[in-house]
Amino acid sequence: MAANTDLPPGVDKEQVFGMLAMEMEYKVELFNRLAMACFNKCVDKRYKEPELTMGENSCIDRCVSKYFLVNGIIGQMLSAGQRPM
Amino acid sequence: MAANTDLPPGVDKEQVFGMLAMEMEYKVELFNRLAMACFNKCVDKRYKEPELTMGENSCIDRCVSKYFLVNGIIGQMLSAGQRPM
Amino acid sequence: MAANTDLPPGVDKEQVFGMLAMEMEYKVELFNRLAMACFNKCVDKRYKEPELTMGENSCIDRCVSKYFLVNGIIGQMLSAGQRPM
Amino acid sequence: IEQLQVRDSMRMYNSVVERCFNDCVDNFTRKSLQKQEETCVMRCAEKFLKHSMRVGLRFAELNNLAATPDQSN
Amino acid sequence: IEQLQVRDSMRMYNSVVERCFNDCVDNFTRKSLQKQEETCVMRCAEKFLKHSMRVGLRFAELNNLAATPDQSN
Amino acid sequence: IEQLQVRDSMRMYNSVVERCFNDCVDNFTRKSLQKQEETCVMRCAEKFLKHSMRVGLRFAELNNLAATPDQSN
Repeated sequence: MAANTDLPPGVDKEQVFGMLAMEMEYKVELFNRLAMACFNKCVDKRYKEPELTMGENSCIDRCVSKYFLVNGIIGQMLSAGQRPM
Repeated sequence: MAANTDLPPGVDKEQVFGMLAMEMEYKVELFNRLAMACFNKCVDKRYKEPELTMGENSCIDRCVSKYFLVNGIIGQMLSAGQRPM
Repeated sequence: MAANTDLPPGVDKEQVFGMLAMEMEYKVELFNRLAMACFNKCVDKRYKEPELTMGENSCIDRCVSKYFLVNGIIGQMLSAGQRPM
Repeated sequence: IEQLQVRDSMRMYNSVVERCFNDCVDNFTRKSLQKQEETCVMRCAEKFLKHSMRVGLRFAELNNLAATPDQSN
Repeated sequence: IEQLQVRDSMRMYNSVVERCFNDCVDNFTRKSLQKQEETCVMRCAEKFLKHSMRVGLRFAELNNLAATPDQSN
Repeated sequence: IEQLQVRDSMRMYNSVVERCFNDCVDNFTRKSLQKQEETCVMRCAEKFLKHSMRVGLRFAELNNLAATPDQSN
Protein backbone atom coordinates (compact mmCIF):
# COMPACT_ATOMS: atom_id res chain seq x y z
CA MET A 1 0.00 0.00 0.00
CA ALA A 2 2.71 2.44 1.08
CA ALA A 3 4.86 4.23 -1.50
CA ASN A 4 8.11 2.40 -2.13
CA THR A 5 10.92 4.91 -1.91
CA ASP A 6 13.82 2.47 -1.52
CA LEU A 7 14.24 0.64 -4.81
CA PRO A 8 16.49 -2.36 -5.44
CA PRO A 9 19.81 -1.44 -7.15
CA GLY A 10 20.02 -2.05 -10.90
CA VAL A 11 16.53 -0.75 -11.61
CA ASP A 12 16.80 1.84 -14.35
CA LYS A 13 15.19 5.27 -14.52
CA GLU A 14 12.46 4.41 -16.96
CA GLN A 15 11.25 1.53 -14.83
CA VAL A 16 11.20 3.80 -11.78
CA PHE A 17 9.17 6.33 -13.72
CA GLY A 18 6.76 3.60 -14.87
CA MET A 19 6.32 2.39 -11.30
CA LEU A 20 5.68 5.89 -10.00
CA ALA A 21 3.11 6.46 -12.74
CA MET A 22 1.38 3.19 -11.77
CA GLU A 23 1.46 4.12 -8.09
CA MET A 24 -0.09 7.47 -8.92
CA GLU A 25 -2.74 5.90 -11.13
CA TYR A 26 -3.55 3.48 -8.33
CA LYS A 27 -3.97 6.32 -5.82
CA VAL A 28 -6.14 8.33 -8.18
CA GLU A 29 -8.44 5.38 -8.73
CA LEU A 30 -8.54 4.63 -5.00
CA PHE A 31 -9.43 8.26 -4.34
CA ASN A 32 -12.17 8.34 -6.98
CA ARG A 33 -13.84 5.16 -5.79
CA LEU A 34 -13.57 6.21 -2.15
CA ALA A 35 -15.01 9.65 -2.87
CA MET A 36 -17.92 8.14 -4.79
CA ALA A 37 -18.62 5.58 -2.05
CA CYS A 38 -18.59 8.19 0.72
CA PHE A 39 -20.74 10.61 -1.27
CA ASN A 40 -23.31 7.84 -1.68
CA LYS A 41 -23.16 6.80 1.97
CA CYS A 42 -23.05 10.25 3.59
CA VAL A 43 -24.61 13.02 1.50
CA ASP A 44 -28.34 13.72 1.40
CA LYS A 45 -29.38 13.63 -2.27
CA ARG A 46 -32.24 16.09 -1.91
CA TYR A 47 -29.75 18.97 -1.91
CA LYS A 48 -31.76 21.30 0.32
CA GLU A 49 -28.74 23.57 0.78
CA PRO A 50 -25.34 24.07 -0.83
CA GLU A 51 -23.40 23.43 2.40
CA LEU A 52 -22.47 20.09 3.91
CA THR A 53 -24.16 19.69 7.30
CA MET A 54 -22.20 18.84 10.45
CA GLY A 55 -23.60 15.33 10.33
CA GLU A 56 -22.50 14.90 6.73
CA ASN A 57 -19.03 16.20 7.53
CA SER A 58 -18.43 13.81 10.38
CA CYS A 59 -19.89 10.94 8.36
CA ILE A 60 -17.39 11.76 5.58
CA ASP A 61 -14.43 11.75 7.98
CA ARG A 62 -15.39 8.37 9.41
CA CYS A 63 -16.17 7.01 5.98
CA VAL A 64 -12.70 7.87 4.65
CA SER A 65 -11.14 6.28 7.73
CA LYS A 66 -13.17 3.09 7.34
CA TYR A 67 -12.44 2.87 3.64
CA PHE A 68 -8.70 2.97 4.39
CA LEU A 69 -9.16 0.23 6.99
CA VAL A 70 -11.01 -1.99 4.50
CA ASN A 71 -8.28 -1.28 1.95
CA GLY A 72 -5.66 -2.36 4.49
CA ILE A 73 -7.45 -5.57 5.51
CA ILE A 74 -7.87 -6.71 1.93
CA GLY A 75 -4.30 -5.72 1.10
CA GLN A 76 -3.02 -7.88 3.98
CA MET A 77 -5.25 -10.79 2.94
CA LEU A 78 -3.87 -10.70 -0.57
CA SER A 79 -0.23 -10.42 0.42
CA ALA A 80 -0.67 -13.18 3.06
CA GLY A 81 -1.40 -15.73 0.36
CA GLN A 82 -5.12 -15.26 -0.10
CA ARG A 83 -6.28 -17.77 2.52
CA PRO A 84 -6.95 -15.82 5.72
CA MET A 85 -9.84 -17.83 7.12
CA MET B 1 -16.42 24.20 -22.55
CA ALA B 2 -16.05 25.40 -26.14
CA ALA B 3 -13.12 24.23 -28.25
CA ASN B 4 -10.20 26.61 -28.02
CA THR B 5 -9.07 27.43 -31.53
CA ASP B 6 -7.00 30.52 -30.79
CA LEU B 7 -3.88 29.42 -28.94
CA PRO B 8 -1.35 31.70 -27.29
CA PRO B 9 1.79 32.24 -29.43
CA GLY B 10 4.84 30.17 -28.49
CA VAL B 11 2.90 26.98 -27.86
CA ASP B 12 4.56 24.18 -29.81
CA LYS B 13 2.96 21.54 -31.98
CA GLU B 14 3.20 18.66 -29.57
CA GLN B 15 1.42 20.63 -26.87
CA VAL B 16 -1.34 21.52 -29.31
CA PHE B 17 -1.70 17.88 -30.24
CA GLY B 18 -1.85 16.89 -26.56
CA MET B 19 -4.51 19.52 -25.91
CA LEU B 20 -6.59 18.36 -28.85
CA ALA B 21 -6.33 14.75 -27.68
CA MET B 22 -7.49 15.84 -24.21
CA GLU B 23 -10.36 17.83 -25.67
CA MET B 24 -11.41 14.80 -27.69
CA GLU B 25 -11.15 12.50 -24.70
CA TYR B 26 -13.26 14.94 -22.72
CA LYS B 27 -15.97 15.01 -25.42
CA VAL B 28 -16.01 11.22 -25.72
CA GLU B 29 -16.47 10.85 -21.98
CA LEU B 30 -19.15 13.55 -21.94
CA PHE B 31 -20.96 11.76 -24.76
CA ASN B 32 -20.77 8.35 -23.07
CA ARG B 33 -22.06 9.59 -19.74
CA LEU B 34 -24.81 11.63 -21.40
CA ALA B 35 -25.89 8.67 -23.58
CA MET B 36 -26.04 6.38 -20.55
CA ALA B 37 -27.98 8.93 -18.49
CA CYS B 38 -30.55 9.53 -21.24
CA PHE B 39 -30.96 5.82 -21.96
CA ASN B 40 -31.73 5.28 -18.28
CA LYS B 41 -34.13 8.22 -18.09
CA CYS B 42 -35.96 7.72 -21.40
CA VAL B 43 -35.95 4.15 -22.67
CA ASP B 44 -38.41 1.50 -21.48
CA LYS B 45 -36.34 -1.47 -20.27
CA ARG B 46 -38.95 -4.10 -21.09
CA TYR B 47 -37.95 -3.94 -24.75
CA LYS B 48 -41.35 -4.78 -26.19
CA GLU B 49 -40.23 -3.72 -29.66
CA PRO B 50 -36.95 -2.96 -31.43
CA GLU B 51 -37.97 0.61 -32.37
CA LEU B 52 -37.81 3.72 -30.21
CA THR B 53 -41.33 5.07 -29.65
CA MET B 54 -42.24 8.69 -30.41
CA GLY B 55 -42.33 9.39 -26.69
CA GLU B 56 -38.87 7.93 -26.23
CA ASN B 57 -37.49 9.94 -29.13
CA SER B 58 -38.75 13.27 -27.86
CA CYS B 59 -37.60 12.40 -24.34
CA ILE B 60 -34.11 11.73 -25.74
CA ASP B 61 -33.99 15.09 -27.56
CA ARG B 62 -34.99 17.00 -24.43
CA CYS B 63 -32.67 14.92 -22.30
CA VAL B 64 -29.63 15.77 -24.45
CA SER B 65 -30.60 19.45 -24.36
CA LYS B 66 -30.97 19.45 -20.57
CA TYR B 67 -27.71 17.59 -20.08
CA PHE B 68 -25.91 20.29 -22.07
CA LEU B 69 -27.56 22.98 -19.95
CA VAL B 70 -26.46 21.27 -16.73
CA ASN B 71 -22.96 20.95 -18.18
CA GLY B 72 -22.96 24.67 -18.93
CA ILE B 73 -24.21 25.74 -15.50
CA ILE B 74 -21.59 23.70 -13.69
CA GLY B 75 -18.88 24.89 -16.07
CA GLN B 76 -19.78 28.50 -15.33
CA MET B 77 -19.85 27.85 -11.58
CA LEU B 78 -16.36 26.36 -11.70
CA SER B 79 -14.85 29.10 -13.82
CA ALA B 80 -16.53 31.77 -11.69
CA GLY B 81 -14.44 30.79 -8.68
CA GLN B 82 -16.57 28.04 -7.20
CA ARG B 83 -18.71 30.19 -4.93
CA PRO B 84 -21.88 30.93 -6.85
CA MET B 85 -24.37 31.03 -3.99
CA MET C 1 -15.09 -11.74 -31.89
CA ALA C 2 -12.43 -14.39 -32.49
CA ALA C 3 -8.75 -13.48 -32.51
CA ASN C 4 -7.49 -12.73 -35.99
CA THR C 5 -4.29 -14.65 -36.56
CA ASP C 6 -4.12 -14.41 -40.35
CA LEU C 7 -3.34 -10.82 -41.26
CA PRO C 8 -3.46 -9.32 -44.74
CA PRO C 9 -0.01 -8.94 -46.36
CA GLY C 10 1.54 -5.49 -46.25
CA VAL C 11 0.53 -4.81 -42.64
CA ASP C 12 3.61 -3.72 -40.73
CA LYS C 13 4.77 -4.85 -37.31
CA GLU C 14 3.69 -1.79 -35.39
CA GLN C 15 0.15 -2.05 -36.69
CA VAL C 16 0.05 -5.73 -35.70
CA PHE C 17 1.22 -4.84 -32.23
CA GLY C 18 -1.39 -2.10 -31.98
CA MET C 19 -4.11 -4.50 -33.05
CA LEU C 20 -3.01 -7.12 -30.54
CA ALA C 21 -2.98 -4.53 -27.76
CA MET C 22 -6.53 -3.48 -28.77
CA GLU C 23 -7.68 -7.11 -28.85
CA MET C 24 -6.23 -7.64 -25.39
CA GLU C 25 -7.82 -4.47 -24.05
CA TYR C 26 -11.13 -5.61 -25.49
CA LYS C 27 -10.87 -9.01 -23.79
CA VAL C 28 -9.91 -7.47 -20.46
CA GLU C 29 -12.90 -5.17 -20.57
CA LEU C 30 -15.19 -8.01 -21.62
CA PHE C 31 -13.90 -10.09 -18.73
CA ASN C 32 -14.33 -7.30 -16.19
CA ARG C 33 -17.89 -6.51 -17.21
CA LEU C 34 -18.82 -10.19 -17.38
CA ALA C 35 -17.30 -10.88 -13.95
CA MET C 36 -19.17 -7.95 -12.43
CA ALA C 37 -22.46 -8.97 -14.05
CA CYS C 38 -22.18 -12.57 -12.86
CA PHE C 39 -21.15 -11.56 -9.35
CA ASN C 40 -24.27 -9.39 -9.16
CA LYS C 41 -26.54 -12.08 -10.58
CA CYS C 42 -25.15 -15.10 -8.71
CA VAL C 43 -23.47 -14.28 -5.40
CA ASP C 44 -25.38 -13.75 -2.16
CA LYS C 45 -24.34 -10.34 -0.79
CA ARG C 46 -24.88 -11.23 2.86
CA TYR C 47 -21.53 -13.03 2.88
CA LYS C 48 -22.47 -15.64 5.48
CA GLU C 49 -19.40 -17.70 4.63
CA PRO C 50 -16.16 -17.23 2.73
CA GLU C 51 -16.82 -20.10 0.30
CA LEU C 52 -18.97 -20.04 -2.83
CA THR C 53 -21.90 -22.45 -2.42
CA MET C 54 -22.65 -25.18 -4.98
CA GLY C 55 -25.62 -23.16 -6.18
CA GLU C 56 -23.47 -20.08 -6.65
CA ASN C 57 -20.84 -22.07 -8.53
CA SER C 58 -23.26 -23.55 -11.03
CA CYS C 59 -24.97 -20.18 -11.44
CA ILE C 60 -21.57 -18.66 -12.28
CA ASP C 61 -20.83 -21.33 -14.91
CA ARG C 62 -24.17 -20.79 -16.63
CA CYS C 63 -23.85 -17.04 -16.33
CA VAL C 64 -20.49 -17.00 -18.11
CA SER C 65 -21.92 -19.23 -20.83
CA LYS C 66 -24.96 -17.01 -21.33
CA TYR C 67 -22.86 -13.85 -21.37
CA PHE C 68 -20.79 -15.30 -24.21
CA LEU C 69 -23.97 -16.17 -26.10
CA VAL C 70 -25.31 -12.63 -25.74
CA ASN C 71 -21.93 -11.32 -26.84
CA GLY C 72 -22.12 -13.53 -29.94
CA ILE C 73 -25.69 -12.56 -30.85
CA ILE C 74 -24.95 -8.85 -30.65
CA GLY C 75 -21.67 -9.32 -32.54
CA GLN C 76 -23.54 -11.04 -35.38
CA MET C 77 -26.23 -8.36 -35.43
CA LEU C 78 -23.62 -5.64 -35.77
CA SER C 79 -21.61 -7.33 -38.48
CA ALA C 80 -24.81 -8.21 -40.38
CA GLY C 81 -25.49 -4.54 -41.04
CA GLN C 82 -27.36 -3.59 -37.88
CA ARG C 83 -30.87 -4.38 -39.10
CA PRO C 84 -31.65 -7.93 -37.95
CA MET C 85 -35.40 -7.63 -37.38
CA ILE D 1 -6.51 9.03 -33.53
CA GLU D 2 -7.75 6.01 -35.48
CA GLN D 3 -6.90 3.78 -32.53
CA LEU D 4 -9.00 6.01 -30.28
CA GLN D 5 -11.98 5.40 -32.54
CA VAL D 6 -11.43 1.63 -32.52
CA ARG D 7 -11.22 1.76 -28.74
CA ASP D 8 -14.43 3.76 -28.49
CA SER D 9 -16.37 1.33 -30.67
CA MET D 10 -15.00 -1.59 -28.63
CA ARG D 11 -16.13 0.06 -25.45
CA MET D 12 -19.50 0.84 -26.90
CA TYR D 13 -19.84 -2.77 -28.04
CA ASN D 14 -18.91 -4.05 -24.59
CA SER D 15 -21.40 -1.72 -22.98
CA VAL D 16 -24.32 -2.79 -25.20
CA VAL D 17 -23.59 -6.40 -24.34
CA GLU D 18 -23.40 -5.64 -20.62
CA ARG D 19 -26.57 -3.57 -20.64
CA CYS D 20 -28.65 -6.08 -22.63
CA PHE D 21 -27.35 -9.05 -20.66
CA ASN D 22 -28.24 -7.33 -17.39
CA ASP D 23 -31.68 -6.27 -18.56
CA CYS D 24 -32.68 -9.49 -20.35
CA VAL D 25 -31.04 -12.48 -18.65
CA ASP D 26 -32.09 -13.48 -15.15
CA ASN D 27 -32.60 -17.21 -15.21
CA PHE D 28 -29.59 -19.41 -14.55
CA THR D 29 -31.14 -22.86 -14.43
CA ARG D 30 -29.72 -23.65 -17.88
CA LYS D 31 -26.61 -22.62 -19.75
CA SER D 32 -28.30 -21.84 -23.06
CA LEU D 33 -30.43 -18.77 -23.81
CA GLN D 34 -34.18 -19.16 -23.83
CA LYS D 35 -36.14 -17.89 -26.82
CA GLN D 36 -37.59 -14.86 -25.03
CA GLU D 37 -34.19 -13.91 -23.64
CA GLU D 38 -32.80 -13.96 -27.17
CA THR D 39 -35.63 -11.78 -28.48
CA CYS D 40 -35.17 -9.36 -25.60
CA VAL D 41 -31.41 -9.11 -26.27
CA MET D 42 -31.93 -8.36 -29.96
CA ARG D 43 -34.54 -5.67 -29.31
CA CYS D 44 -32.43 -4.19 -26.56
CA ALA D 45 -29.36 -3.96 -28.83
CA GLU D 46 -31.46 -2.42 -31.63
CA LYS D 47 -32.89 0.17 -29.28
CA PHE D 48 -29.54 0.91 -27.75
CA LEU D 49 -27.95 1.53 -31.15
CA LYS D 50 -30.81 3.68 -32.37
CA HIS D 51 -30.62 5.62 -29.13
CA SER D 52 -26.88 6.14 -29.57
CA MET D 53 -27.35 7.40 -33.10
CA ARG D 54 -30.05 9.86 -32.07
CA VAL D 55 -28.00 11.11 -29.13
CA GLY D 56 -25.02 11.43 -31.48
CA LEU D 57 -26.99 13.67 -33.85
CA ARG D 58 -28.32 15.93 -31.09
CA PHE D 59 -24.91 16.03 -29.45
CA ALA D 60 -23.25 17.14 -32.67
CA GLU D 61 -25.83 19.89 -33.18
CA LEU D 62 -25.46 21.31 -29.70
CA ASN D 63 -21.71 20.87 -29.76
CA ASN D 64 -21.45 22.90 -32.96
CA LEU D 65 -23.64 25.60 -31.46
CA ALA D 66 -21.35 25.77 -28.42
CA ALA D 67 -18.23 25.94 -30.60
CA THR D 68 -19.57 29.00 -32.47
CA PRO D 69 -21.15 31.16 -29.75
CA ASP D 70 -20.77 34.35 -31.80
CA GLN D 71 -22.83 34.03 -34.99
CA SER D 72 -22.30 37.66 -36.04
CA ASN D 73 -18.82 36.96 -37.49
CA ILE E 1 2.30 14.18 -15.28
CA GLU E 2 0.64 17.51 -15.98
CA GLN E 3 -1.56 15.84 -18.57
CA LEU E 4 -2.63 13.28 -15.96
CA GLN E 5 -3.83 16.12 -13.75
CA VAL E 6 -5.75 17.74 -16.59
CA ARG E 7 -7.33 14.37 -17.33
CA ASP E 8 -8.31 13.88 -13.69
CA SER E 9 -9.97 17.25 -13.45
CA MET E 10 -11.82 16.59 -16.71
CA ARG E 11 -13.07 13.30 -15.36
CA MET E 12 -14.05 14.87 -12.11
CA TYR E 13 -15.91 17.60 -13.99
CA ASN E 14 -17.74 15.03 -16.11
CA SER E 15 -18.68 13.06 -13.03
CA VAL E 16 -20.14 16.07 -11.17
CA VAL E 17 -22.26 16.85 -14.21
CA GLU E 18 -23.44 13.25 -14.52
CA ARG E 19 -24.23 12.95 -10.82
CA CYS E 20 -26.12 16.25 -10.55
CA PHE E 21 -28.02 15.65 -13.78
CA ASN E 22 -29.11 12.22 -12.58
CA ASP E 23 -30.11 13.43 -9.13
CA CYS E 24 -31.83 16.68 -10.16
CA VAL E 25 -33.41 16.27 -13.60
CA ASP E 26 -36.33 13.93 -14.08
CA ASN E 27 -38.87 15.82 -16.11
CA PHE E 28 -38.62 15.67 -19.88
CA THR E 29 -41.74 17.50 -20.98
CA ARG E 30 -39.67 20.54 -21.96
CA LYS E 31 -36.16 21.03 -23.25
CA SER E 32 -35.19 23.88 -20.94
CA LEU E 33 -34.35 23.53 -17.24
CA GLN E 34 -36.96 24.50 -14.69
CA LYS E 35 -36.03 26.88 -11.89
CA GLN E 36 -35.98 24.22 -9.18
CA GLU E 37 -33.89 21.89 -11.34
CA GLU E 38 -31.35 24.67 -11.78
CA THR E 39 -31.23 25.36 -8.04
CA CYS E 40 -30.85 21.66 -7.33
CA VAL E 41 -27.99 21.35 -9.83
CA MET E 42 -26.11 24.29 -8.31
CA ARG E 43 -26.46 23.03 -4.76
CA CYS E 44 -25.52 19.53 -5.84
CA ALA E 45 -22.35 20.76 -7.56
CA GLU E 46 -21.43 22.89 -4.52
CA LYS E 47 -21.89 19.94 -2.19
CA PHE E 48 -20.01 17.61 -4.47
CA LEU E 49 -17.02 19.93 -4.65
CA LYS E 50 -16.99 20.55 -0.92
CA HIS E 51 -17.24 16.83 -0.37
CA SER E 52 -14.32 16.20 -2.74
CA MET E 53 -12.19 18.77 -0.95
CA ARG E 54 -12.90 17.28 2.45
CA VAL E 55 -12.25 13.75 1.24
CA GLY E 56 -9.03 15.02 -0.36
CA LEU E 57 -7.82 16.44 2.97
CA ARG E 58 -8.60 13.28 4.94
CA PHE E 59 -7.15 11.12 2.19
CA ALA E 60 -3.89 13.06 2.23
CA GLU E 61 -3.62 12.76 6.02
CA LEU E 62 -4.18 9.00 6.06
CA ASN E 63 -2.02 8.51 3.00
CA ASN E 64 0.89 10.32 4.67
CA LEU E 65 0.43 8.23 7.81
CA ALA E 66 0.61 5.08 5.70
CA ALA E 67 3.70 6.29 3.85
CA THR E 68 5.63 6.89 7.10
CA PRO E 69 4.76 3.93 9.34
CA ASP E 70 7.94 4.37 11.39
CA GLN E 71 7.89 7.79 13.07
CA SER E 72 11.01 7.15 15.18
CA ASN E 73 13.39 8.01 12.32
CA ILE F 1 2.40 -5.73 -21.71
CA GLU F 2 3.68 -6.32 -18.19
CA GLN F 3 2.49 -2.87 -17.20
CA LEU F 4 -0.98 -3.72 -18.51
CA GLN F 5 -1.08 -6.70 -16.15
CA VAL F 6 0.03 -4.61 -13.19
CA ARG F 7 -2.68 -2.10 -14.07
CA ASP F 8 -5.32 -4.81 -14.29
CA SER F 9 -4.46 -6.27 -10.92
CA MET F 10 -4.48 -2.76 -9.39
CA ARG F 11 -7.92 -2.16 -10.83
CA MET F 12 -9.16 -5.50 -9.66
CA TYR F 13 -7.79 -4.76 -6.18
CA ASN F 14 -9.50 -1.37 -6.12
CA SER F 15 -12.75 -2.92 -7.24
CA VAL F 16 -12.76 -5.63 -4.53
CA VAL F 17 -12.19 -2.95 -1.92
CA GLU F 18 -14.99 -0.78 -3.31
CA ARG F 19 -17.42 -3.67 -3.58
CA CYS F 20 -16.76 -5.06 -0.08
CA PHE F 21 -16.79 -1.61 1.50
CA ASN F 22 -20.14 -0.82 -0.12
CA ASP F 23 -21.69 -4.17 0.81
CA CYS F 24 -20.33 -4.44 4.37
CA VAL F 25 -19.96 -0.96 5.88
CA ASP F 26 -23.03 1.13 6.63
CA ASN F 27 -22.54 2.52 10.08
CA PHE F 28 -20.68 5.79 10.45
CA THR F 29 -21.05 6.53 14.15
CA ARG F 30 -17.42 5.52 14.74
CA LYS F 31 -14.28 5.72 12.69
CA SER F 32 -13.02 2.20 13.39
CA LEU F 33 -14.45 -0.99 11.90
CA GLN F 34 -16.75 -3.10 14.02
CA LYS F 35 -16.03 -6.80 14.39
CA GLN F 36 -18.91 -7.93 12.16
CA GLU F 37 -17.96 -5.42 9.48
CA GLU F 38 -14.45 -6.84 9.47
CA THR F 39 -15.73 -10.41 9.16
CA CYS F 40 -18.05 -9.38 6.37
CA VAL F 41 -15.21 -7.66 4.49
CA MET F 42 -12.96 -10.72 4.73
CA ARG F 43 -15.63 -13.13 3.54
CA CYS F 44 -16.63 -10.75 0.77
CA ALA F 45 -13.05 -10.47 -0.49
CA GLU F 46 -12.60 -14.27 -0.31
CA LYS F 47 -15.78 -14.83 -2.28
CA PHE F 48 -14.93 -12.16 -4.80
CA LEU F 49 -11.53 -13.69 -5.48
CA LYS F 50 -12.89 -17.21 -5.76
CA HIS F 51 -15.57 -15.90 -8.08
CA SER F 52 -12.96 -14.16 -10.24
CA MET F 53 -10.89 -17.33 -10.48
CA ARG F 54 -13.87 -19.43 -11.49
CA VAL F 55 -15.01 -16.88 -14.05
CA GLY F 56 -11.43 -16.74 -15.35
CA LEU F 57 -11.38 -20.51 -15.92
CA ARG F 58 -14.73 -20.59 -17.73
CA PHE F 59 -13.80 -17.52 -19.71
CA ALA F 60 -10.57 -19.11 -20.90
CA GLU F 61 -12.39 -22.30 -21.95
CA LEU F 62 -15.04 -20.45 -23.96
CA ASN F 63 -12.51 -18.03 -25.36
CA ASN F 64 -10.37 -20.90 -26.66
CA LEU F 65 -13.43 -22.52 -28.20
CA ALA F 66 -14.25 -19.27 -29.98
CA ALA F 67 -10.68 -18.87 -31.22
CA THR F 68 -10.72 -22.34 -32.84
CA PRO F 69 -14.19 -22.64 -34.38
CA ASP F 70 -13.04 -25.28 -36.88
CA GLN F 71 -11.81 -28.35 -35.01
CA SER F 72 -11.40 -30.48 -38.14
CA ASN F 73 -8.00 -28.92 -38.98
